[in-house]
Amino acid sequence: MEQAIQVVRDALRFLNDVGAIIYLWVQQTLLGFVRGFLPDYWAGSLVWLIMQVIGIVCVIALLGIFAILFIYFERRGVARVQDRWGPNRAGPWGLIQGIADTVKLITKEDVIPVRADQWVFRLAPIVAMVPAVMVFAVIPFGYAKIGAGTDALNMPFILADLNIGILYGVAVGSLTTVAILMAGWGSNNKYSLLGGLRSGAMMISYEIPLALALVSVGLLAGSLSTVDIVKAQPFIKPFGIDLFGGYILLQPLGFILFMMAAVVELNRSPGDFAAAEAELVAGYHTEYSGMRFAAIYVAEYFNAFFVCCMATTLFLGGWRGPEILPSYAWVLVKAVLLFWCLVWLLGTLPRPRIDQMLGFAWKVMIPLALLNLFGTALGVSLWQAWVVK
Amino acid sequence: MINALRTETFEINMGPQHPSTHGVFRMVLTLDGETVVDVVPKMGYLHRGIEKLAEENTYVQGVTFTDRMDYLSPMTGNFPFVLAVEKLAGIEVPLRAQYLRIIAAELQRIASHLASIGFLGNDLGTWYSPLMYTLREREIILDLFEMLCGARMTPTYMRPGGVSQDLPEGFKDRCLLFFEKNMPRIMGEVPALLTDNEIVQMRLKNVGVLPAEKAIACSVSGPSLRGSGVKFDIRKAVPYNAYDQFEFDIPTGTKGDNFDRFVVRYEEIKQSMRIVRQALANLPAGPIMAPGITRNLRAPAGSEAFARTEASRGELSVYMASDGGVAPYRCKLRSPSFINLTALREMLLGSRVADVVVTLGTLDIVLGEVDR
Amino acid sequence: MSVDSLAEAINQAVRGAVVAKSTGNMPSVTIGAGRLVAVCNHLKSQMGFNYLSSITGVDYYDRFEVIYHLHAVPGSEQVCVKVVVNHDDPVVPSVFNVWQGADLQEREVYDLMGIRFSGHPNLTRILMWDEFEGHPLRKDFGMGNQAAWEQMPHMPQLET
Amino acid sequence: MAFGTGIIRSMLTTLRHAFWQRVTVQYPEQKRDSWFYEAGMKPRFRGAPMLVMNPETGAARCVGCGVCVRACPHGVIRLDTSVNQQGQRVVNSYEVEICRCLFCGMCEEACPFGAVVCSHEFELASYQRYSLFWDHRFWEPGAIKPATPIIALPTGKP
Repeated sequence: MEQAIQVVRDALRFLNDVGAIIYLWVQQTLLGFVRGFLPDYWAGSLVWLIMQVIGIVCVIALLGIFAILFIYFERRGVARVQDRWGPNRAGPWGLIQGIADTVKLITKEDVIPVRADQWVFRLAPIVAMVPAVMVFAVIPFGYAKIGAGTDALNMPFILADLNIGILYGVAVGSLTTVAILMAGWGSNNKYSLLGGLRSGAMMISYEIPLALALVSVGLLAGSLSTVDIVKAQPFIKPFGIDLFGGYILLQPLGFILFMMAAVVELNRSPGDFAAAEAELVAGYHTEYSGMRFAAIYVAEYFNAFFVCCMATTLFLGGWRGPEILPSYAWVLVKAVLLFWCLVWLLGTLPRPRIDQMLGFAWKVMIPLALLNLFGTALGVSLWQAWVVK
Repeated sequence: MINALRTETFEINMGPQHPSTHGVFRMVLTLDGETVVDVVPKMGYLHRGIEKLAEENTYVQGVTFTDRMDYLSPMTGNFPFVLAVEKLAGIEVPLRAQYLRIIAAELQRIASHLASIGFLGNDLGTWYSPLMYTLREREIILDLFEMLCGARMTPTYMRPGGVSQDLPEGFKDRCLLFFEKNMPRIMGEVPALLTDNEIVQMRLKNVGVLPAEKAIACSVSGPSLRGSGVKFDIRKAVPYNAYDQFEFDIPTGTKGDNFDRFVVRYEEIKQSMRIVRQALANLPAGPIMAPGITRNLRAPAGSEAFARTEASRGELSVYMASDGGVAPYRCKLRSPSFINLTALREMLLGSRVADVVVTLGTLDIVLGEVDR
Repeated sequence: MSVDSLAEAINQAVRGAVVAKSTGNMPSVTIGAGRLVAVCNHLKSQMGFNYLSSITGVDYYDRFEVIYHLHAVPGSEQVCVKVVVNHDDPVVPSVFNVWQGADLQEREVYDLMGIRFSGHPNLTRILMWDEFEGHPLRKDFGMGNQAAWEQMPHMPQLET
Repeated sequence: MAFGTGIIRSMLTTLRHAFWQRVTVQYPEQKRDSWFYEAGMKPRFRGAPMLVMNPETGAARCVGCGVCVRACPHGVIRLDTSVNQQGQRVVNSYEVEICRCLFCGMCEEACPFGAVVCSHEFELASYQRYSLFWDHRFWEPGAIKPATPIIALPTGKP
């Protein structure tokens, strides 16, 4: 019995570490190869560069798959809420639907309106796509500890463990609005223009509570690095297992504010003012078709995935969890659960009017976020003054 | 410096191809930012000349066209046409047929209001959830119609002199089962999803206000008029067929805003259920067709008739004049959706773009009826 | 309300307005076209017919009849007012200033029947498109042979 | 009631639906398998009008009186008859332009011999327009043009 548990534990451990082991193996092999003709310092830099490129390619490839799966998941989820089936024809349970849609969109004619602002119109999908991918640099997808004792190697699965990770995420993430404004303006369509301007107005309002909610988290952790924040989060640990925890215990209001602001920032119903279907036809992407539409559409799901991952990292304890699943699986499970909540919201709530929603941001959410920040600051300083000394 | 900031209004075409104009309806909106400055409704994209077609076809054949007018409530579309023919030709309709007509019309009213509530949810931006729930129950009413007369959307059930077919076996039980099993569920879900939801109240209350005097002056009818607080229902004011034998209330609103109109529709579903229950309980025996009705029905020359009914969307009336032939000499269809649009401009001025679609949704027009 | 008392009341207010009267489904009076607005004002303000149910135009080859169905909301009184105009140049004064509900209805009658309503603020076509010629609900408007079957261009090759 | 309770109630409503039975019918596999009633068409369903077979001769029961042609509101039916040497009226062609049919059932009601009924056939979509012009004359194997089908009486039709 003991032995069996040990075997399972080892297997899980291997499953968790396999990525890191491969990574180290490739790194060492490359290093050995490159050292043959380059001085040590240059060889290290070159290998680091190569490894980063490999990592970026892997993340982007996985993101593509996850975006398609998220689209499928959302359509099935909304259908479930509405007593429908959703896509169930392409492949088993309709799993291939996303790929079929992608192929369709890629092969469709790319229509560009004659009177459109050509450059802005063509650039907008790219501008939407780039920050949507860039933000994933600071998401820790997992964690592995290779070796034991003092020379154990801590390896978070993260592309760039920036010490300003949160700031980077918020700053780059809000660039998406530029793309929406570009798409809205470039389409030379009044519905698109309204959608783009709405998006700008919402960004100005909702970026503030979003950022304020994150500042509280940074304050608690004493760091803006996402890896440090995950490590700093409190967990309830019966039997020495990280069972449940995260900053959601200390920052429930911050979490709710973050998610509410994120729904609006993401342009997802009930906050989809920029693309309000009932009012503005399709808002800023009315005129887009084919590949360009696909880029804008997929970028939205990248952003949704990013926000779910960010909330997981900052509030739900990131990769940490009982070791029945590998660390990256915990990140995914939590992110998908959060995404299900977004889908649930989408299937339920009507869209408030934009002026009501702007008023809500300024009159309710920002004061609440400030209050939350103030309370957190007070708590932290008291804690440090009396408990930590 | 402030003066240098010049702003301009701009025009935007809402429709004819737009997800929330409920068909091929076009509004030329003049917007100042998001505020509506002017509205010019344009219709006619679905004009099929049903009045002219009715003049070309016999009295019996004309019923088929009234199905296609208000395609969300064809049974109530049939009603005034056959009433006008009966008035014109002086036909006495058997009581059983009158009851069957009322059962069909009231079931249709339930179906139509359910669809209206669901589509309003869609206009508000709920991703089809209320629509799916209400259409689920509406499907069953359409199934009942299929049992009754063989068609779901275009029943042609009422005929001059009566109805085409008697109640099929098991209809009554299924209808009552539907009322007991399904209707309470949806009647509980609509308040939970929409009426009590604060976002919906924020969106609907004090928007698209239509005061009572304005509503009467603009000839607005149906739930839109009652939402403004006018207790006027043709079923009570000028009872037709056996409607004076039924007990039901007229729900009214107070302010005439979108919320009132929405709630009036919801309450009318309950009243329609009351009527159908009474009709099914007291259904008299007898023939379903007046004797001596042939396909070449003729009315005395020079006679004229004006039949007024309360359809799902308001007063649907038919003016019919005869020249003694087999077809009406003139058949005018007074459609509620069309005339309710008279008040649209005043209701929309000063509201936002998002309110335009919602106000249009609570006004509940059907373009097949607007353009005829 | 009986048709006689209605006619009497109208005649008292607007002298000699009622040209003819009849009882069909509802009391109905025929009014000279020139006095229509005065009669309608009286009906609305003094007799409480505040609701214009419908406006109908009928083409009788030699003349047009314009029929106004009125209702006293929220009661159950209803009356019918008719105006007869000649066929060559049908002009009826608009009742838009009495009941605003006449707006779209008069436009519809103008569009389909070709009766002009003098004094209407925006008398343009409403159901037919602006370039359309003729008025489809007139009896002399040609229907063509629309009931005949369409000939399909590819049928002859198939049949051989 | 505090602000937000209504929103939470609606959230719970949709959450409850997430665990309910789905109601949509998977059309080509499942036909009108309504979850409320038993499966299948209602007996009175009005589909495409079709001629009824005379069980003795196997030919159409139609005698070519033309009542249905006059009863039809849209002029969908076209009938061509002639008189044969015995002095009997013979139906040369009975054509139904199914794309304009209203499915109102007037022809079925008008027919004094029960020779034309609204069948339960409703899947009438087609890639070729000519296949929507049903013609009795072409009712033979391998005909290019589809015929106005001659059917045995559908079950349940009164």
